[in-house]
Amino acid sequence: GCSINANSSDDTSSEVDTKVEEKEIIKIGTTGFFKDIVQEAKKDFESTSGYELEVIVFDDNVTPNIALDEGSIDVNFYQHVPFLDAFNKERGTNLVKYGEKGIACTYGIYSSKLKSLEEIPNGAKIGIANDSSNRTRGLRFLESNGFIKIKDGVDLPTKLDVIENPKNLDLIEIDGPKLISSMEDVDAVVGYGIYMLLSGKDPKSAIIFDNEEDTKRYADVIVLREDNKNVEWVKHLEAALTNEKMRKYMDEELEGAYIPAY
Amino acid sequence: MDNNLTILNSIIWPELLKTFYMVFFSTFFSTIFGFMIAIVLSITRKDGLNPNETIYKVLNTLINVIRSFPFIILMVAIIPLTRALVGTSIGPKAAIVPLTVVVSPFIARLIESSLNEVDKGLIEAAKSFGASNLQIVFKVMIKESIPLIISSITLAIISIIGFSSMAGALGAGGLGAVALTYGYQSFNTTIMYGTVVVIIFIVQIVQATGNFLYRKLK
Amino acid sequence: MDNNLTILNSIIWPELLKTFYMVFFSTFFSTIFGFMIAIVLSITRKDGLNPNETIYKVLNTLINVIRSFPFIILMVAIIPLTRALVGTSIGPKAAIVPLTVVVSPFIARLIESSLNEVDKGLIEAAKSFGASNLQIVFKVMIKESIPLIISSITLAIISIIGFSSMAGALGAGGLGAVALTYGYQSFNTTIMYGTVVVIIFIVQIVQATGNFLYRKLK
Amino acid sequence: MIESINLQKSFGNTQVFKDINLKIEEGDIYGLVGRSGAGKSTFLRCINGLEKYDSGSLMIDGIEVRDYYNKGIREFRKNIGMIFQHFSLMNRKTVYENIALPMECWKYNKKDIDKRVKELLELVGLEEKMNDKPKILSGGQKQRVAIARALALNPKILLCDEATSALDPKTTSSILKLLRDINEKLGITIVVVTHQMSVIREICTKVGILEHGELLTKGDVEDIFLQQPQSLINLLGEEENSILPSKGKNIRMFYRKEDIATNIISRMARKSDVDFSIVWGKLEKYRDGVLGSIVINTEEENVGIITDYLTTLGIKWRLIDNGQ
Amino acid sequence: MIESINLQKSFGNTQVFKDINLKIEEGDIYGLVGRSGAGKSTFLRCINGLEKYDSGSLMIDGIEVRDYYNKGIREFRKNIGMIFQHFSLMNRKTVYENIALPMECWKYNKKDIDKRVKELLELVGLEEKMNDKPKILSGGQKQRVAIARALALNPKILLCDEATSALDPKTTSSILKLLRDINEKLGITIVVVTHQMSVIREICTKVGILEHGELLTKGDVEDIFLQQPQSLINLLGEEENSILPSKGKNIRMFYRKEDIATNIISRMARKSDVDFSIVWGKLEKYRDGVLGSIVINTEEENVGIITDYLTTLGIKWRLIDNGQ
Ligand SMILES: Nc1ncnc2c1ncn2[C@@H]1O[C@H](COP(=O)(O)OP(=O)(O)OP(=O)(O)O)[C@@H](O)[C@H]1O
Ligand SMILES: Nc1ncnc2c1ncn2[C@@H]1O[C@H](COP(=O)(O)OP(=O)(O)OP(=O)(O)O)[C@@H](O)[C@H]1O
Ligand SMILES: [Mg+2]
Ligand SMILES: [Mg+2]
Repeated sequence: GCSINANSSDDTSSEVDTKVEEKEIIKIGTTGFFKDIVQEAKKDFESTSGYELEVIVFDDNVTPNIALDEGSIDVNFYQHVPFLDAFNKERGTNLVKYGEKGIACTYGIYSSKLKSLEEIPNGAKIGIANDSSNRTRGLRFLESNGFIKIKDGVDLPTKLDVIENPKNLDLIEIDGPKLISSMEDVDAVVGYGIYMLLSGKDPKSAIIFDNEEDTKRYADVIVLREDNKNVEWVKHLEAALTNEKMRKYMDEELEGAYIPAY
Repeated sequence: MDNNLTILNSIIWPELLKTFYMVFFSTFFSTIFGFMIAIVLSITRKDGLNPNETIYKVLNTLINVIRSFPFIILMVAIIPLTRALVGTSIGPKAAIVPLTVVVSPFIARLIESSLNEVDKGLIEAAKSFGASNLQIVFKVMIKESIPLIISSITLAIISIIGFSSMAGALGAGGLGAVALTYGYQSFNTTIMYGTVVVIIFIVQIVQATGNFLYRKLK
Repeated sequence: MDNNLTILNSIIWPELLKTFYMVFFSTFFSTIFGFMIAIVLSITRKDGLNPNETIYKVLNTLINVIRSFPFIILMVAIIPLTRALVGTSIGPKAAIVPLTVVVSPFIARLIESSLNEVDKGLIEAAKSFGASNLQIVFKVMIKESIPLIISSITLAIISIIGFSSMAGALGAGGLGAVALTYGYQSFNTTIMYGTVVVIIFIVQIVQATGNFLYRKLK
Repeated sequence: MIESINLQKSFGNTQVFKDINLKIEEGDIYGLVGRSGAGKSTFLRCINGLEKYDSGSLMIDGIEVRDYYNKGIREFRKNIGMIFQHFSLMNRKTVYENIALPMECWKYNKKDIDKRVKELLELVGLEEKMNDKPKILSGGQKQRVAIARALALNPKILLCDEATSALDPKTTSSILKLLRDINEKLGITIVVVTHQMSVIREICTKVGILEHGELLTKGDVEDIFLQQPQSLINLLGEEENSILPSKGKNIRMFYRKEDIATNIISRMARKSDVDFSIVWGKLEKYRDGVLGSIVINTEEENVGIITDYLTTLGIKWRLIDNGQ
Repeated sequence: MIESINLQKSFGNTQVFKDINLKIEEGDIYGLVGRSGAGKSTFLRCINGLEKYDSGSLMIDGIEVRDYYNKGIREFRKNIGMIFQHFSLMNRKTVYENIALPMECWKYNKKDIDKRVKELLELVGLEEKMNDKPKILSGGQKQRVAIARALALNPKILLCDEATSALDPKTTSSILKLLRDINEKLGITIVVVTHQMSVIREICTKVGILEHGELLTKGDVEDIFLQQPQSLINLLGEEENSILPSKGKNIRMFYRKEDIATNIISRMARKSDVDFSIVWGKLEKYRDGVLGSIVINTEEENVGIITDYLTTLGIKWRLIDNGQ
């Protein structure tokens, strides 16, 4: 299949007289986190926009942007703004977020051993995600809670950018979903509520949650190529992703893991 | 649970087809390339039919370079190539390119060692009636080591099935990717193990076919 | 850039050590297990020294089951085992377990096909003076196929290096994981290609050593 | 010692053994000959159980070979050395290690192994090649390693499948002498498969000719060679016919050991007073003497005189049909 | 045709060829004999360039073998068939395909290949085994496949390395007849390496004995066998000595082709009027007749009479030292 740009106009092929034209396809890239939500929005989008939505699930946080940039997909929905900015800056791309609305994920420190922040001992083992987008969030979270200090001016910090670590925390980078199964092996993990929810644990059991402002700041947004930023259909997409129905879906099905940022 | 089974049911078929598609074509191409590389390697190696240290070293290094890349990095690094070849960098079709790139050297190595095992006496016999180097390779060395090559390709196909699960990074789908994104990342054990069971079946079939051919050809 | 190089410098050593650690021990264990499995397979196969369909089928299936798991799923699936063996499910030590589990069947298959290639005449000769099955395996089959086995283990070590980069998922670190998380994920090409270059060196050394031993033993 | 009764074996549709009956006594050196593809190697392989037979009985020391599978096939084989037609040497072991292997498998101690290997190396004349791999050996050298290996465990039965085919005559003699020595000194039983009739003559006590899956002709070596049964002629071809003179008559007379030194020819020449030429002869060395036949050519009218003379001396003769 | 001058070759420290000089004319059937490990196979392999020589010259048709490497070694080898000592058959090809392979490599068309293969199969008597793999063939059957393959391309030179060692006497004869036929009809040159002296006698025109890296003894087959030079004795061993009667004297007399039918023995018996026995004999078939030696035993006092008589007849003789 081709993207919408490629075959939207000037189609003078023999199909011209076929009245029942195939619906044009919008390709949206997403990742494991948001595939259910995008699927949920698909129906609304298709009925309001008249396009068909093809959902492509990437098992990686970088490739959806690469695919978008090169035109293999038309839009993606999986990343937060800090990550988008870093991507644009580092790879010299011009991807833009659409609108101000998004969906945020609850975030916090979970532990099967400790009950409060104070109990975190010196030299504690803390699991953080190993992908850049979520590691960034984890480190920043630890920073805002006063555990560490990160070098200035780093967009996507890593362990190496930690310049102060008074409690001598042992930060261990672990694959996101695997954080949950590692909880027994570390003192605490910094991660998403959704993981707790999906693995049958209570997403609300965090020792401490990210503050609301940061949660919103890390809300995930619709991203387009710049030359596409004014297309018509994206409005419908935004609507479908951020309507009341979606709010209800998140409340009921994904309780405590996603927060509408709209 | 019941719901999960329904989901599983509804995705297994299309994803199975994608897996087949990726595995089939990458096996096809990487076998061809693997053979070509292996042949050049075994001709140009020190005790080969036409030793050529430069060619051998270049190819040998190239293979090692490719095999040194973590697969995901390789996939991304060769996106320009992928796009040039298949017009897109995502989807099952695009996945064929990195799968081929990563498995070709693997097959090449396996075939190379199979070819090296061929009895030197046979090669001499072929030389004695004036067979050309290529004839020696095709009519003697490959022919004689076919059983071992069959085992190697069987091994490679199963590796391709393994690698194809990582092709999820290219949005290629397939059973492995589903097992990861819908199963593992979603903590959905029904889907996770359900798809793995299907993969087990495929692997069993591939292996049984390989063993059968091996025994047949031995 | 300069800054990146400094970073690169500061992490290469410790991560290289972790890679060595993981690769060394998983090679060690998976070679042992691979050998054991291969020996049992080749003894119990249809035309083996002591055919036993049940044992062969069970082992054969087990291998295929393990090889069917996408590596990351396997890592998660065997966490209880890992924890039981090394006391934790994260870190380089923990990574050795899934690496061994995934590579043992791979080595087993390679060694199995090497053993199957041994001239039946030699096995008969050994039988003729009353060698026991185990003696035939160790003193004849393995001895005769050592060069091919060396190639196989070389191939396996390089595969382990590849798999070890995925062991980053267990917080095991190592060069591959650094290439992925600090390089690829963080769009830091210096670190990404810097570490890959180091991996290339390691792979080259492994391959050269393998080739050398092969030639020596051939 | 080795006895086969109605032994049958087929490979797929082709029956190799129709009905083999033979008996090899302890201490025999039994020669087994037959055309290429007759089943000689297969028979040897049945003896030590490397090949299974379909029906009939094959007994070693009174026990059915197939029963050994359950009671100690290893011990059984330990006592049966075999020299393989294609040598079957380990390519990756040195000559020394190849010869040592059987002893290693039977856990001999290092010193004993070393002693025995060196002894064997000397016996087959390969001391210098001790540390070489078989790959670089000449054909005959490989064969000698195979011989040494088969002897390593001092077997009670030795199966030799073309054990000297790649050896020069002198080396062959010395190997044959060796085989005969161990046969005599240690009383081991030897089964010799060969295409070299000289080997049969030199060391075998008995010989059997395998033809069409059966072993119809068998007996003492000298008898068989003297009698020249059809199956022997089938095997050897009647080569001489083509070069016997076509003039006159050709008479083949058979010598026995005891006739050798009795001046038959010279006395006959004088007594019968007829001229004749010796046109063909095979006086060959057997285990313990010379034995063979001579073809004399003479004018037609002398035939009666000569044959009468031979008959009175008790010497076997036969008129050769020279196809005219 | 094939000429080697001061040919030298070493493997590591062991010198295989010290100084080989030989000349094989077109149409010769040249026999190369020597002890196991003497370097016969190596010499053959030098002829078709499978092995390189160190120094000296080896020329085929006037061109140095090592020069062929640059100008068409393939064409060169096409004209040189080789039967390998270890057969070197492709295990995974059938008998038919093995024989067809050389022709396939030279892009003969299918029909021609089929015709030629069937012809060759008949020649070596393997029509029935056409579709079998070498693995299940008997030793001699494998060897016959190797022979057929070497003949497939109608080579101008045929190198036979122990080409009949695994064959029964009759099959050997028929193969030798075949070799001689193609030698005579097509004029091809054949180099025969063998340990079977009967093979040398039956088909070779010339023979060379390779000893200690040199080829000092060479010449017409009959001459060499009659003269029994030391190097031949080294090769064959003087086997008969041990079984000659120790009583009396043993005289070896040499027959030449032309002496065969001249009633020597009978006439001598009557003329000299002394008794003697024929105690040993080797009257053997050569290419074109019978040739050989007979040992007669007689009382000491008769020796003079007999030897005088032989001398007058121009027959060579030699008194054998029976070591007393
Ligand atoms: N495994 C097998 N499968 C089918 N046929 C076989 C097998 N082994 C041997 N044969 C056939 O059985 C026959 C006898 O073979 P065998 O090797 O015993 O002959 P042989 O008497 O030793 O001959 P040679 O003197 O040529 O070595 C041959 O025709 C051979 O092709
Ligand atoms: N590649 C090699 N490396 C070292 N030594 C070798 C090599 N090939 C042959 N030789 C040695 O060279 C000598 C001559 O070998 P060759 O095979 O020519 O002997 P041959 O005359 O054919 O003996 P046979 O009659 O036993 O076949 C032997 O001693 C052998 O061990
Ligand atoms: Mg045989
Ligand atoms: Mg030789």
